[in-house]
Amino acid sequence: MHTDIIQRCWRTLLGVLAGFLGVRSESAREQDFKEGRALHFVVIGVLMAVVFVIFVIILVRWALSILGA
Amino acid sequence: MGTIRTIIFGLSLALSSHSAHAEWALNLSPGVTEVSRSVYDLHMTIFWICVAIGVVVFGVMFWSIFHHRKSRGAEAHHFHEHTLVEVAWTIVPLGILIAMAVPATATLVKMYDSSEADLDVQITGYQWKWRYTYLDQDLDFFSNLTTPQEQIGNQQAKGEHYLLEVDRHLVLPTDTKIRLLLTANDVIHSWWVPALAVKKDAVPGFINEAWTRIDEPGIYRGQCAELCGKDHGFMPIVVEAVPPEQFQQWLAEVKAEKLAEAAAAEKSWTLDELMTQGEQVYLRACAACHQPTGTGVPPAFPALKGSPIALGDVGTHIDIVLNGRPATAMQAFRDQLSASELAAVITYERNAWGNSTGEAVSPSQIAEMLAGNADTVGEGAQ
Amino acid sequence: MSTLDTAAPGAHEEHHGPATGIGRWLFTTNHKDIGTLYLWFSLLMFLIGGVMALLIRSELFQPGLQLVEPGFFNQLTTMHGLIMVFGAVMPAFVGLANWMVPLMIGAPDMALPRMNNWSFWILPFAFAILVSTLFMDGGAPNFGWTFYAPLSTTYAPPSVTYFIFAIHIMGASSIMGAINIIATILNLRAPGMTMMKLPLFVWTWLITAFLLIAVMPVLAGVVTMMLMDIHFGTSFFNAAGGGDPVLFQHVFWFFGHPEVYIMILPAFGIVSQIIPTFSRKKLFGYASMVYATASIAILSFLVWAHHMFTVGLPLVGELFFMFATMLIAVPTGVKVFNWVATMYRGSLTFETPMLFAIAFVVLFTIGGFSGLMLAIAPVDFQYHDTYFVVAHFHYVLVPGAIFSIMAGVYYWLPKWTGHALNESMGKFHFWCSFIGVNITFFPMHFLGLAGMPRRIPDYALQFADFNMVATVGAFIFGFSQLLFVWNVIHCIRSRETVSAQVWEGAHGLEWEVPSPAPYHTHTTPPRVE
Amino acid sequence: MDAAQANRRLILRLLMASVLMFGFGFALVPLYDVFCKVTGLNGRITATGPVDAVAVDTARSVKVRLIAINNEGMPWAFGPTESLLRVNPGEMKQTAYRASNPTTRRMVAQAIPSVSPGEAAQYLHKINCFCFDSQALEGGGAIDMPLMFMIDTDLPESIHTITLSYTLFDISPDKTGTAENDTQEGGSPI
Repeated sequence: MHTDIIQRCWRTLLGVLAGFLGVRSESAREQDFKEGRALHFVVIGVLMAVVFVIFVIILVRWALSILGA
Repeated sequence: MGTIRTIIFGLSLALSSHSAHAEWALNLSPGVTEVSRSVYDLHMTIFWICVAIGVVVFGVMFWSIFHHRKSRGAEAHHFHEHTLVEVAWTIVPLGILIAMAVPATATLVKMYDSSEADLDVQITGYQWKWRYTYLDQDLDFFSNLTTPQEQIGNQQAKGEHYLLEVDRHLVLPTDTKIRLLLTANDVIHSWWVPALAVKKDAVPGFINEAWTRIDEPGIYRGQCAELCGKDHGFMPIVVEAVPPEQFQQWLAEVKAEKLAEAAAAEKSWTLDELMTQGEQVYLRACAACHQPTGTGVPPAFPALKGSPIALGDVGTHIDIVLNGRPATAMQAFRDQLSASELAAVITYERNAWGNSTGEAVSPSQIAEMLAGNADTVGEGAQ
Repeated sequence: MSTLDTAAPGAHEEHHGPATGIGRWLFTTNHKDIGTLYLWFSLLMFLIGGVMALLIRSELFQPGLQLVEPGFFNQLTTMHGLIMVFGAVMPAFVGLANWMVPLMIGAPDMALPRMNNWSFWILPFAFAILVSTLFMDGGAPNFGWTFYAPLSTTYAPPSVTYFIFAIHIMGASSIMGAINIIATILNLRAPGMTMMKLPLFVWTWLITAFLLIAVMPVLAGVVTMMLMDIHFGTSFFNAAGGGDPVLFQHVFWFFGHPEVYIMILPAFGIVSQIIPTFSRKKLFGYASMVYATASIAILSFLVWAHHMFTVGLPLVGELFFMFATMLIAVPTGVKVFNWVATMYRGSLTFETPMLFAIAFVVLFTIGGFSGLMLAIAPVDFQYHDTYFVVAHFHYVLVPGAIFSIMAGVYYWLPKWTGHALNESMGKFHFWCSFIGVNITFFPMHFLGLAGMPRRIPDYALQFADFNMVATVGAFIFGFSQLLFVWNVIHCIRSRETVSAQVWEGAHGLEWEVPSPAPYHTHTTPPRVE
Repeated sequence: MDAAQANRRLILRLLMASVLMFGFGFALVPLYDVFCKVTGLNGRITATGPVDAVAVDTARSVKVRLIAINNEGMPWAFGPTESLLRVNPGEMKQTAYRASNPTTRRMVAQAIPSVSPGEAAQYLHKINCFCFDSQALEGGGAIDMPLMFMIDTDLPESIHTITLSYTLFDISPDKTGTAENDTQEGGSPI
């Protein structure tokens, strides 16, 4: 049960990341739609957007530290 | 606005004048500062990257259009996904963009360099002119468009620097780090000189800064880049870069001129002299709103011709010109014009277009009012 | 519209055909009628906005002031922008959705037919108010379609209040339309029409509708703040009272950037319907397209300040928005590869809709390239608020959004009317538009790079040549749209009938109902395998 | 009917979402303020009021440039008594702006401060500032307005010059609120 939830989250997460990249195979999509739930995708999508923001902020800090500004 | 005849006249004038200056300029100019050159290089790099991607993508596309057309007997091949290819064509542009981001970040950091500057100039945007204040130099002036209304209205051939010419240039020394402090008096403006690669918004109530270090002497022209109302297109910027010694010389000259101007206010002027100068000042400072004929554009810009203010109490008239009228487009001109210019233009308004009060306002009268009101404060006394 | 009046006989006797007379259009709850109304309305607005564009271009034909005063010029640019964005492009997409979404998913009608009627019929009022400001004392809004404070608050003409109400009504209309589309797609799909089988047009519209619900209220909020600043003495954007004019730009672009996607995602959908049809091949990477579109919708909320690089953001802010913008450009750009791969090794024919779709791909990509250039913050300092930006967004919106709408109309018109297109006239219209659009907007890149700011009624002499070229192009493009009107009317009145499938390569539920599509379709839900 | 109920529920949710987003539009205002506080985005000084004395960093001196701007329609003469200061971080510095009202009517003004570069804003503590309150002046009157500030010793090394500007706005009660109408009615002859 527990591992099942983790696995499902993981799959959703992969789906969202694939979306951010813009590539998803038909078979993977079929599985997403069969097993995943829209709400999970939206929630994880928004979370990943927050992660994206944090990632870009870290990127900016890193770039600035390298350029010494 | 005009009759067909003026249009035709304008067209023929414009045609003849513009063909002489035809330029067909295609690209950014590399400019005259280190920053502007790196901006130009970035621009060209990203441009060629786009061209390369375009050639590949459109190449494949047109190849398909040519070879895979039904009329050539092409049969559709049924494939509709290929994860590897898709991942490849996502990762490659991503890599290109990251490669692009590196020099872009470096240039941006350079633009935001905050080391000490040798000269601070405050730039204030007004509807529709710029004001330049050389901080620490006791020097402060407005820079107005000088292109005559007749050229804009197509009654006259257009000059070489049509719409890009002003009465007072922003004179700056070369090889000197100059900090530009930008703000605005009314709405948002944006100060842009392409050759310096400086574009920064001037926001009312807020201060922004940019900097430049000009390598080559010359005259560089720019324009306001943020819609700021009716005459947004008519508030150009002219920067004149001169070697540092010449800059010092210029500063001395301007200061001497200022003294001479103060002396001029002392001398007594005849009505004719005032009218002649008044007309020039009026066309430069007032005609954009109140119109050369004094008829204005009601309701926003009332007529001066026959107006009770221009024909009534002279004190009220002077007060309005000096201090503006709150909450209207009428600005305070006390800082924008000298005492003699103010006297001349008020005299002109009271005696032109059939307004015939016969009254002359003397420069010394104005100078007294300016001094009397402002003596408690040494603005820019530093 | 006479041919649309005749419902197909047979099939569904329990339903009435359309009512007659004007009442049919005023009180209709039929998705096809409402779709038609939206489309005609949008065409009308397109022509009005186009006339304004031609007036603007005429003034810019030569240096000097010829036709209009600078103040009126600003009113023209403002109204042109507002009318094209809110009056032409958005209603056209809603009209296409009204017509096609129920047909594509096997629904008998929209989920909320009466609300559908309201959401259309409040639009003409909104635009009547907006256009009437041109005749008001002080003139129409003159602060650009982005209406930056304080030019649009403290310094605005009195008509700004009417402008605000017009925006409120348009917003309400869009939100109602979006709710309707979402409800239809989620609740009214035919049995077997799973989310996985939705045509891409339906998918992109679903995502667009969510974007509309997310950002139109923000736009309503920002104009409400303006209203309060102007009339109730608050200081949201007034520096004197502790407000901040730059805050306006942040809130506006928080709406404005997703709005850009609202205007382009349905276009992606239309093109993704058309290209496979005329390539006789399924869309390449359908799954990727759906995922990328959905993630773009979320990420589009994170890049708004790339419209404001020169406003004085701190270095960290500039870098953040530059990096974020460049990163999300990738999933958008990759769509172009998908369309090209769809065409690759297909069996291509080039009917009018396909021509428009191909032109969309090419010219939208050019718009994408200039967009990429604009994303590089240090270079944007040179591009910002110049004609380069004008060229960029017109490439995205005219041969982008507008071409996709025309492609869609040509593609589905035979289905709507039951009559064949006049192909040669269609192609003639295409070539005139294609050439016109490029002559108009391509030189604007050069103008911007050479230093011409946008929104100016008169310019320095070195800009004269390309402005003249652009004006000539604008007239070619403008007048060739009369061909479009002629083609549409001709198709409605033509006698040449078409089959249900219309196009050889067309697949989907909409091509299984007869042509013309009967007044009521899918009353018994079709079964989808 | 099931379908109708599902519809109603969905519509209610979507409507709620749009109402929430309308609220969010307004919530952006305080959010923006928080954001500015953190990043110094708009050069607003947020650190005000008394501060604890700290060791003065005499090894470093920062240029402080003082600027005065009159917003449109503000006829007062307004300027700093000293336009350029050298300040050691940690040092309490007192200076003043002068204003005089050249008109014949009583006017009320509000000064709005701004700092550039924006990153410096969070390191500038204002202990006392005339901009905290509005300033009233009778016609012909003049006033010296004090300003007391301290620069944080944590100011990043890269910042050498801080520009502090004050924009003076006319908020006299007889003009606020009617401003817009006046412009447009233009019944005035000038």
